Amino acid sequence: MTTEQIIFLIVAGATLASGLLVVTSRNLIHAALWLVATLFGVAIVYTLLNAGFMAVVQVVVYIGAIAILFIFAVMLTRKDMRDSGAQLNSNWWAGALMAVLTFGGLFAMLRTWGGMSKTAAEIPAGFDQIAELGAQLTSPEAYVLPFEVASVLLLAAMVGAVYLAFNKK
Amino acid sequence: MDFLNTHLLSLILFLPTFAAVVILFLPSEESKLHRWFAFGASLIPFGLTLYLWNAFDPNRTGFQFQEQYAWYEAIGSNFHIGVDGISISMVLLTTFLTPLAILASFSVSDKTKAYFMLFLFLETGMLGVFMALDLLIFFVFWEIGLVPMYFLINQWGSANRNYASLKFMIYTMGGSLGLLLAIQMLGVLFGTYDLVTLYQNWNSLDSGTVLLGMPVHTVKTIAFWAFVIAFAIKVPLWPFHTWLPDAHTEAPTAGSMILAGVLLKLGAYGFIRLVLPFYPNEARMFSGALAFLAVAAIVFGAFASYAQTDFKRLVAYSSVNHMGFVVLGIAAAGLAAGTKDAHIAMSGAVLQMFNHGLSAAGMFFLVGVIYERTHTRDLNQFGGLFPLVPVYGGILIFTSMASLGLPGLNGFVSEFMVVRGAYPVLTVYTAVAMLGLLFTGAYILKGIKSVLHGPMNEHWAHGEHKLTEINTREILVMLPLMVLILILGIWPAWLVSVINQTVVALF
Amino acid sequence: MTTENLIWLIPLPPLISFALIVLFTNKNKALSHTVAISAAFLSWLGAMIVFVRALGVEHFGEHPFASSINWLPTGDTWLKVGVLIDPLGAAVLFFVAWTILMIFLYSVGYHNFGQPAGDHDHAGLPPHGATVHGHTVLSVEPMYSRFFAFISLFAFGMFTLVVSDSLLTLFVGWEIMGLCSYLLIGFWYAKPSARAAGIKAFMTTRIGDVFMLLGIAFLYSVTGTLSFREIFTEEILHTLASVPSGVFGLSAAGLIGLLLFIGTVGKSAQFPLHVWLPDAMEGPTPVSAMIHAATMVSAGVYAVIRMFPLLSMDEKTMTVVAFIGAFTAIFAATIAVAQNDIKRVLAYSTISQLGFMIAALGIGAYVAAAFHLITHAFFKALLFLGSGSVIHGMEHGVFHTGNHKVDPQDMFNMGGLKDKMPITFWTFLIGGFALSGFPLVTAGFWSKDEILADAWGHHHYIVFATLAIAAFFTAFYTMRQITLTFLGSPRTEEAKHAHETPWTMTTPLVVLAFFAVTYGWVGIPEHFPVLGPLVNNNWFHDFVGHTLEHVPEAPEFSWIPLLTSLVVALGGLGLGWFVYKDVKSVEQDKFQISFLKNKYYFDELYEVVFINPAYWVAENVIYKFMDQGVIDGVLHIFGPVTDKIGSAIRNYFDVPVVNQFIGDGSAEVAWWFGKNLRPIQTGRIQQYFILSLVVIFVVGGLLYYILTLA
Amino acid sequence: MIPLSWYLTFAAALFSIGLFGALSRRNMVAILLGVELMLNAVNVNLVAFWRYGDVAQMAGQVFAIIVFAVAAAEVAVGLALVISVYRRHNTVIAEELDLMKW
Repeated sequence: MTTEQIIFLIVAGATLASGLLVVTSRNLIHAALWLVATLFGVAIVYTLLNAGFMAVVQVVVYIGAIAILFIFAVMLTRKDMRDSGAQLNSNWWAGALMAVLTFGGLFAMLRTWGGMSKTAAEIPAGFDQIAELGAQLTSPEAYVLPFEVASVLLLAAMVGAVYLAFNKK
Repeated sequence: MDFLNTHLLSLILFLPTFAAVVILFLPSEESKLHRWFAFGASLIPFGLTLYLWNAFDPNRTGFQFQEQYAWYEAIGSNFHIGVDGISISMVLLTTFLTPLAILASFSVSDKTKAYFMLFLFLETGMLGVFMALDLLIFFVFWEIGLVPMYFLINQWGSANRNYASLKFMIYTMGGSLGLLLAIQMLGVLFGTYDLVTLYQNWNSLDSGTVLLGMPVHTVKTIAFWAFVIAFAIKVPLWPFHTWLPDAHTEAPTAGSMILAGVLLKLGAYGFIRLVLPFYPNEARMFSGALAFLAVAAIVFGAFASYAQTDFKRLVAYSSVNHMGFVVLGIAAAGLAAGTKDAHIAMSGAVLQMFNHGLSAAGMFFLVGVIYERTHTRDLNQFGGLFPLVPVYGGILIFTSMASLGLPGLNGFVSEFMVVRGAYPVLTVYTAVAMLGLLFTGAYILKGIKSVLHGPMNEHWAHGEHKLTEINTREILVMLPLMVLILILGIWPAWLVSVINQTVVALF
Repeated sequence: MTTENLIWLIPLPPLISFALIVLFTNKNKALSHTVAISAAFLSWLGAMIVFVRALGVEHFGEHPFASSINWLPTGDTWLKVGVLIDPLGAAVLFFVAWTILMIFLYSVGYHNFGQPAGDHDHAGLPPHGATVHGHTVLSVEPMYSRFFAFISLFAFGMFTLVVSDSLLTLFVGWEIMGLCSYLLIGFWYAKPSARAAGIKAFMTTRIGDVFMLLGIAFLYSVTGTLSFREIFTEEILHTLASVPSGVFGLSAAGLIGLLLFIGTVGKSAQFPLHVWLPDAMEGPTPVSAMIHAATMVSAGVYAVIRMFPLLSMDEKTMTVVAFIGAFTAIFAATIAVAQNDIKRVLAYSTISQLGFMIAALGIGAYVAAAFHLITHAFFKALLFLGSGSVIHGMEHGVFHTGNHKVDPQDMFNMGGLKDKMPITFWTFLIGGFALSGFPLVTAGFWSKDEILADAWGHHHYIVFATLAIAAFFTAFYTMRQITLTFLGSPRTEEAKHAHETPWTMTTPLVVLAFFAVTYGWVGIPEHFPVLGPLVNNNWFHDFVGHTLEHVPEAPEFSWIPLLTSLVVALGGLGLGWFVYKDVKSVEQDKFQISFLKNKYYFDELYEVVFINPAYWVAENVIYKFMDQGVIDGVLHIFGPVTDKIGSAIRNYFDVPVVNQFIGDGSAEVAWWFGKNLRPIQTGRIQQYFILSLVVIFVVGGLLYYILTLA
Repeated sequence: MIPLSWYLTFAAALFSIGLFGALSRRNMVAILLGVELMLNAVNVNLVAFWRYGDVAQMAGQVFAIIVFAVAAAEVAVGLALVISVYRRHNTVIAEELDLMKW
């Protein structure tokens, strides 16, 4: 066990735990806060993967924007929080079964796969992954088209969201 | 100017379509606007054609003003257009007649928007056939020409229009089937539809080759007849001609003008552009049969015309008669290919196409003029109209004489050339065709007699039935036709020399 | 201006006049006839200049006036058109120009220019007279301008034909005249008889024309040219004569000649296509003169004379020509004897005289045929115009009495007009004597004598005898006509009040009478007793004969033909006068033989044999039976058959199999499934989600099982 | 060094947790929370594959970024829908919405 591994196990454990809390908390505000914790955990995992930029984006976008958005949504629908009573529906057992089956299936598949124990190569010295990412995102030979499509998607989502949530009184 | 020069044919071809689309956006009630717009729009292609005619170099062999764009690459079909001496004269005829036909349609007041749109689409369809240098394009335009005409007859025709339009459509489609199959066969065999390439490949086929499991000779014979029947229906040749009197009789006046003036020429043009170059051997072998059908059309057409009591039907049958001479010339050219006889016969045939376009359009228009006023075409109800409408009478006699082939007017020159070309090689057929020429005189005189001559017709002389003289607009329709008829009769060389150069190079 | 250029211009003035009248001056009668007569005069002037210049050229036959231009491209060569005036052309041009000018002038008076407009006249009918101060007087023709337009076009056609150097332009002029004859014969188109006559004329001549067109095509394809000068060369003629045509054992030359000759048969109204000409009398009289004398029928003869070198290449064709000519001569002459209409007599006389010319040509008498053509043109134009003048005078009488039942053309209504219309009488007498061949002083004698002499001299005794008998008949009916019309005393009130016609009509008569006498003197044979040595040479024979490469030999002088022509002419005239001097009415006429009167029933025969069957075939066989019955019938079978096949497919396949089994069946299956699967459609998103996952697992598991384990 | 399998297992577990949340929670906002977890799990996978594959190929990160964008869009639209539904039907419980029922 190296230090890195230990750190990973701890982070992973904490993350999964807060994830479980996200789906089980009775109070939605709590659930949203636990989501923030989970997302933060994932950000740390990114760091472990040497993807610092991703970690920053994770924090800024997910925690800074998405999680906050959730909290707003929760508060806007506050009158009907239904904090009391069952938080899980009547088919929760089927859901749980599916989740377990999914995990089991994925795990089984991972085990039979050959590249499981592969280890990461060293990142070459002087390799600027942020610059490379930016170059590839805007290069016509690479990913400018998906990038642009994504921006169009965002625009569409924005217009759609405004339209849906607009109070037509 | 450079753009104009390099895209001249496309411009001529698609301007009418463009204009038709513009009409679509004009307000529906403005009939007057539709008329004038359509008329003006159809003058532009005519002007461009004059420019084309001027820029065309008759001494060069092969096609000129060619344009080629990828169209259907997977099967080797290109949008390839161009003109030579034969097709340019047909293009000229088409763009010349269309404005006149539109001017002749100014009296149409029902659904003018659709009417003029269809007319302009029709022009594109016809021009496309004459310009196409790709079999598939040829076929596409061939069919495009059919649809507007169907609707013109079906929507603006007279009493029996449903029957006539359906008959027209089914007849032509029936012929097109074989044509399409034969075209596809050529395309599949050679991987291209380009006429110029096909001319060479197809004729250089070794006669021992086996195609589609049959000897090449059999395949060619079958394809030859598939082509011939399709074109024979359109020309129309006896015995495929019975759609024509019906369609003509029921079509609106301008529809008849274009039908007789240009659409019939598509069939004859098909013979010249496709049948003879593709099947020189078969054309030689079956020229007797072709000549037989042509002579049958000439003789029976004249006889049938003589038997009519319906003025328009009389004129319609005269088309059968006149187009027979075109095919007779073509048959002679097929038989005598490479000789002077063939050149004269073929030039005569092309000229006859042009001439018939002028005189038949004129005749149909004149029938329309009187029909519009009297609402009848029954010859028995006419007679003795000359004192009432002297100007109309004079014009009718003039045009009839052109149709009759009076020397000094255009019809004579072409008939003379066809007879001259056909006589040495198809002597008996030509001699029998003279019987048709004789009866041409008979039915023309019958027409004049039954309409104009005779004791003054009291029925149309007074009161509500009073027949009015041909008006200025109608004279303006006839005037260009008459002038051209006269010019071609006196000095045909300007047109014939262009045709002749191409004919000498091709046949 | 060079002579060649001048020749190009000769036909143009009438054409321009036609256009001017039609387009601009048709409302103004005076302007119209001024334009037309000026045009005729210009052409006349041109023709005279050309004629005089032609006289001045040495060896004119070898150096005619000719020029040509490229007209129509044919393959790598050109078809040329051009003008040619050779001796024959010059001679013909001379009489054509004169007669046309005279006829134009005559028309002014004939159509009553200057008279008031008729009370009830309208276009399409002859004028019916106008009332002035209670008297009925002649009224002006309502279509006066149109008449001048048509005859101008006609004149254009004739001049074109004469000056043309090739068969093609000759044919152009030929057909334009055909059109004009149609228009002019049917000038009073509102009269059904005139309308029918016009069509008859056009159609009958067109029968000839289509054969002629074939002949032209044949000639053109064999020789590659249509120019007279190029065809009539030794080499080409021999080629043509040696090539067999495969028809009736004729050589190419023979067949071409025969085809062209059929054209002439139609145009010059030879048997059996003669039927149109008498009916053509329906037209105004100047038209009759135009058609019968100066132009159209002459054109037919002119064309065969032109083509003589070709025709003479084949004996058989020549025999046919001679036979047709001789037969027509006697055949028409016999009919003329029994006619009562003053113009119809002349019409049959014309047919007969044209037969003389054709027969002359058929026996090789080239010059004689041309000579008779010209003299006949003069005196026959004179006779027609004279008869028109008579009719005009009679109409005057008719209007005076007001009895419109009297036919002003029937000779039995006339008599004694000698004193009423002296100028007409004397000129008509000259014309009639010329037609009869009155010895020595008339042109007709010299030309007819030359034909008989040629026939005798070349040993064509049958032709000689036939023509001699025909000449006898000619003299007889001519005298009959003169006697009935002018001599004796008036037989009707109208004839008493007949009146001499105006100067515009009599001047042409005098001019033509002059030529009817004098023109004969240019062709007096060299060896004719007394007169021959006096004139020293036969100018006409010399001049026209040089048109041919080998100048034809004049026949040896013989007393037999001379005496024969003296006997038949004088005998016929004498007998005619003797028989008719006391005839008072139709009943006393012994020659009213119905067989002759009805023209041997040829009209009726043609009606039954050709015209009715043609119409019947056209209408019933070709149109109704073939087109509408068979072809459309077959087409109309397609409809029901397709319909039957369609309904069979529908009833036995589409409805039970496709619709009920496949169509309805699949719908029912789907409905059953839908009904039973409906409960799982809970509308709850999470349940759908679970269900889809279940499916994924099941399918994935199965796939995994199949792919990896099995 | 951490083997790749650890990351993948972690991601699988996170994914399953999210799946459970999406399938079983009654509150619509909570369902969306579950979906967020699933998306994050996928992102972890993507970045891990990038790290353990050819680093010079940025496909994994690019993909992850695009997933961010999709997630943002999804949340924006999803929450807007929730608010809209809440306004109209006055409920945020998924089970109570069965308008699409047969």
